[in-house]
Amino acid sequence: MSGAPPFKKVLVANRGEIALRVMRGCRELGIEPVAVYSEADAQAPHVRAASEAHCIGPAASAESYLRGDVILDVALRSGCEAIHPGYGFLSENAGFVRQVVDAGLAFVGPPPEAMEVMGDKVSARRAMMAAGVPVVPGTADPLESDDEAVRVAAEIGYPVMLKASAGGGGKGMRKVDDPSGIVSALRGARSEARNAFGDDRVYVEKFVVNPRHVEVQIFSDAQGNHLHLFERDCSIQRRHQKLVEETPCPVLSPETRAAMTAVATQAAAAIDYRGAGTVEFLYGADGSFYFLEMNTRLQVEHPITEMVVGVDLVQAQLLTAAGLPLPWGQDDLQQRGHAIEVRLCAEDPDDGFRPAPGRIESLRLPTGPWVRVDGAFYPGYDVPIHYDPMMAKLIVWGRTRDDAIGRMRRALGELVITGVRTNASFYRAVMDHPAFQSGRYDTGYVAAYLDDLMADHHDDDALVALLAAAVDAHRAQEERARRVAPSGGGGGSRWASAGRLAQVGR
Amino acid sequence: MSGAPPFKKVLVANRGEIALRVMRGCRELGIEPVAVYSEADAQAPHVRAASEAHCIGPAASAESYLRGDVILDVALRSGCEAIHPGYGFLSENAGFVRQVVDAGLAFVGPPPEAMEVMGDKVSARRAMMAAGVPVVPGTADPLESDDEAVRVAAEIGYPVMLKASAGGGGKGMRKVDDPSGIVSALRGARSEARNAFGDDRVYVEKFVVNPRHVEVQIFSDAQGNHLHLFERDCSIQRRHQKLVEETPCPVLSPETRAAMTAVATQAAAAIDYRGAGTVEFLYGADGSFYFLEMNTRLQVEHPITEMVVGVDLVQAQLLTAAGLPLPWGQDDLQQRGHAIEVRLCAEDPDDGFRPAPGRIESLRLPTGPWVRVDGAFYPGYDVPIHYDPMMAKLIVWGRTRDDAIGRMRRALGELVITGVRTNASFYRAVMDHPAFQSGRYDTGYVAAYLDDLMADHHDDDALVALLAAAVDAHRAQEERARRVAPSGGGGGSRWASAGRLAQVGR
Amino acid sequence: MAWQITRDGVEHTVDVEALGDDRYRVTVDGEAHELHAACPEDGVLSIVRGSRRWEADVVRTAGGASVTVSGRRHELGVIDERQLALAALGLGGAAGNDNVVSTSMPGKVVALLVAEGDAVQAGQGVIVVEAMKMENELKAAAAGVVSSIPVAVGDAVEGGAPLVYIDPDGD
Amino acid sequence: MAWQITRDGVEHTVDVEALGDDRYRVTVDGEAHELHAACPEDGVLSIVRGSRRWEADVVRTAGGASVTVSGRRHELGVIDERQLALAALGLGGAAGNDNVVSTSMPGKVVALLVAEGDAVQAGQGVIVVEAMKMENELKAAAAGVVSSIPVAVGDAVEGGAPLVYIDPDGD
Repeated sequence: MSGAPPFKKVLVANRGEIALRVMRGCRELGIEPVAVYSEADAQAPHVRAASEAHCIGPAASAESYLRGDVILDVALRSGCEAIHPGYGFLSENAGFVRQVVDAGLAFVGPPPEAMEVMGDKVSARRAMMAAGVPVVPGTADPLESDDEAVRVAAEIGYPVMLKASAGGGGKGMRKVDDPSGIVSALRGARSEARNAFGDDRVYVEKFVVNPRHVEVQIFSDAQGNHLHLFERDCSIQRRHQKLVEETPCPVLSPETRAAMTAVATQAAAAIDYRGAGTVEFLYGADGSFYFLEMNTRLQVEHPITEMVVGVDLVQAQLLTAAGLPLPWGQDDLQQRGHAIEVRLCAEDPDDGFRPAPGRIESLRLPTGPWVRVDGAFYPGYDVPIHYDPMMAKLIVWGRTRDDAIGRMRRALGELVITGVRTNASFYRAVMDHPAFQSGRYDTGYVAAYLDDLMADHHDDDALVALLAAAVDAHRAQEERARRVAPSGGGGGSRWASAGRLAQVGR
Repeated sequence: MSGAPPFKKVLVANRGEIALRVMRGCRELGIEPVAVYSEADAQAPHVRAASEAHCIGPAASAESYLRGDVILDVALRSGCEAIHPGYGFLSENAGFVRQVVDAGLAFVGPPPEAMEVMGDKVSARRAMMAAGVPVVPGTADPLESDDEAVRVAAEIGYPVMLKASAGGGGKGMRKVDDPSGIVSALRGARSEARNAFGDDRVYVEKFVVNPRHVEVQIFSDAQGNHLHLFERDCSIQRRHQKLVEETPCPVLSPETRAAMTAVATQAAAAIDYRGAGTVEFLYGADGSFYFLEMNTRLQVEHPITEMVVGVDLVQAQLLTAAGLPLPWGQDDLQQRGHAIEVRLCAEDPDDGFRPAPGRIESLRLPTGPWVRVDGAFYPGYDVPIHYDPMMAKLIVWGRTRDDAIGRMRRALGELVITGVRTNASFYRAVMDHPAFQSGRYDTGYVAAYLDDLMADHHDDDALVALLAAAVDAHRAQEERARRVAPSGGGGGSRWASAGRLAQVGR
Repeated sequence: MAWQITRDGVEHTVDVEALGDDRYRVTVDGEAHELHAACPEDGVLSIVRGSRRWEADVVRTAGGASVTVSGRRHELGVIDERQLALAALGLGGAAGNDNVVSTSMPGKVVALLVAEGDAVQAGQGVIVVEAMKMENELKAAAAGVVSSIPVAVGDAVEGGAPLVYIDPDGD
Repeated sequence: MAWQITRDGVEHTVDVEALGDDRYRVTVDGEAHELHAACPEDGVLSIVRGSRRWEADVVRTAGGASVTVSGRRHELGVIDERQLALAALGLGGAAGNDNVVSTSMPGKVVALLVAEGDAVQAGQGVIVVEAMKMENELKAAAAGVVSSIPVAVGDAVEGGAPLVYIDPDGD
């Protein structure tokens, strides 16, 4: 608005809700967004939201959204000055970044070098240790002997975890609570690892008790400013998939927050970062925290930070990618209130959360105060089988955490999606659940309480559903009778002419 | 959430968007809202949003929404503990408040005494003068002589306005810029007043140059706390109807803001106010401000204050009506960023803004970051002819005023309403207009720039509209041909079975 | 199939040819436009010309269509070949309606300002309709003589209903 | 008109009587419920019983309806009198489908775990369908012998499509 937009035209190399989110940021800055899409996505919401769109290949991501060469070609031909990758797909592909920059375009993200350092677990751990960032204490290298195991475990402090070097899937893993158990646990872990992987090497790492997943949003510009935008708690997970995120973290002390955000900013500075990034930590029940990994891109859950800190992260990405300084300094940023996000997916919580693509019949979204929907769907949309089942994110803000929970309950109560199954009812259960309401939960929450969360007692609603089905069947039959005797003329009932009902030839 | 809700059940004595707004506040606090409706509103959005609803009479407001006796009876029979009046209808009816309180229910609003003082212009002016609140300087009483006129005008300072005591409609009004013109102006005004009203008495008042309408949100509780929540600028008006509101006021200095908010809080304390209220001021180009009136209820434009100050005014109304103290003190309240609201009405800006009721065919609302829709409509809804044409408010927030304008442009770009005409295109023009963008406007803005705002140049879009009409006509004809030859079976196109298209027998 | 489409008072001769797969060639007054038009959602056409996209919301009306593009509504009259041929023979209902005062807004008749047989000037108010607490005076489009008034004060009227018929001068 | 409506595996005999003006008497297993049911919006029924209101979103399915109330979806089987009578004569298609393995999710067949003629146990995985990057193994509901498999690996399948037919034991 004030002054020229940072770019005239930006290609959004993504689909779904994040493509729409980025396009909104573009339009608000006066930038024209250009969409790309696979053949399966010709009528996708992100295409409908664009005034220019280009097909880049067949449904399979490897043949479309991952084709950096085709996307770069579209960007050049359509006169784009920059490419925003969203998250996923090409967003953390350093090779693609180099091609974009070599072609003379701006990449909305960090330099490839920072991406590469953080893209590899070993180099990331090494860089973070060098930068003074706490990592989970342990050896990383295999233990040479029982004596070494006893010595290292004593150094890092019990409980510890023995893990198979060749490992994965829990095989060769042993939790050890005190020195008396370590030798026998080592024997057991080695034997199990040998049987599972043909390799009996094990290493020792600190066991973080009841950990929470707490991450810090950081932001850097080309002028060398490295800021943080406080933390997000993403501990409500199922199979390492985040489901509910909130900020502030309900159990973080001001001191730990200060230490964690300082460390995250340090991490960004150490790798000459630029743009938006997230430093993820494991936060133990004892108040300790350890570096997990850094995501060198916009995060799915970025909206809760936006709501509480009051800044637009996508707009800031676009500005800094154009070489402009960040529009705010660290002192301008404060947390106000509390925000919660839930991820609405086309999946069936009553059937093991299996993906449930299909056609959305009706869609009524919650609106009103402090309810934000970042979504990519519309009535009549066929949620395709080819991509991630997340259709939308529902984000609320409240002055207090209780306010935010009350608002999320209200918003979920207004939401109606029919035609595809969704996990919305699961989130209702979470909001009503005492362990969530108390704020005292950890990454084991969903596994621990799944049965509670799936319980369902709504006798009244079930009767109403039956009555509605009966009345609907009656009305359908009346309508058929009316159609057979075509005396009525133009005055047919709205119900009868309902498109989505007429499609099913009952 | 934390602790019991302030009430179990609250009757919402209103309709339209404000009824939905109040119901959301109720639900978020765990209160069950009860709706009332006229016969014309049986399928109205506020009824659909309630889980309990009662019909209170025929379409005419005087026979339904203004029937305090019937509404109170419904509240008692349905077990409500309080009545929220919204705005308009019974919201400033002191007699109704007394009936509610006498029946043992809580009224969500101020005590009847405060309402009565402010409900009458003369008593309001008197009370405010006594409380030290600046009112427009002048005599109020008729001028006895030319000498008195000269003396009083000199006291209050030029320019002044002479007004007919019996007056109205601009007759007998004369603006006087300096002492040299006052005697002849007085003669002119007296003569005109005599001709128009048979009464030649005139009085003198300060003329406020290029005034803006700036108002202060105040809030009081039963414990005697009187707070303010800063100002709103509502100068974009057409025929005294507010169209666009924003906060902060783009031209208010910090000193004037401090003075104006202090005076507003003083006004509330002087009349032992309770609940939410708004003190309206005329703000002159010279930085002076004068009390206009006080609205003793929730204001249409309250959401922009909510967005910038970060508090829920409806929830606070419910808490204080139950006798609880305000959940925040003055020091907890700060302005952050900028918010703008526009009022979406079923009216046709191309035809003198005439009301345009009718059936909404399609409706696609903007979502995403910092866009709030407080509305009462749905696809298929017949906007009734009986009530106010306002269907919804579109509210945006941005970190800066420019950010908010960019966001409002984006949101208006996403909005689609067909079937009824709306004034949305007028707001697009306002957001694009240099005089609005500069922030330097006054209450004469719409009158001054109406031609600019109505200009329309979209040749490309007009061609696309023609092409779309042609393709649609073609498809309709193909569909008729297919229906005549019923070989296709169940595989009819979605388009063909579209309910709202099938209704029109072309 | 050919159509006559009226936009802003200008008549266009329009021919539509379906090329299959949601592609069309639309010829407007001899100029051909190739485009792709799909229907993602009821009442919406996604129009693609070259690399540009538009969403057009189409609501069919009695005499054509009301099409919303980029937030602006366009009213179009649509008449097909057969209606056109009938109109040429004086059989269709496709003539202009300058001689009818009607309301696009449903409401209630609150005052009649003229009576049958009255001469009226262009721009003269003839009837007042109220809706949403606002009164609206409807005016004669051209001079003439009031030939009939099918409504009375107090009547509720639908949008589009004819209210006053005026026999134009010199016709 | 009478219906047989199945909810959570329980069959109910339901009679619907229209009382006019959107009022209905619905008798479920002999118990009468009077209610008001209007349709404010396509696919929505606003149900009022006494002073309580519900919004029910109804999507018709092949065998009945999927009804969402208060955010919870309820799957109901709906059979009318005639279908019931036909079914009693063995002519209708209203029999159970325990002997068909089908997918409620559209997707792609990525593996067949059984072949025609194989004996299967209840709960045994018989076919794997992939959608949204996730593989789902579908299981036999009851023991029996695979009688036919109308799909092959690589086929795209619709939601509800039959994938494996199993002739139940002892039938």
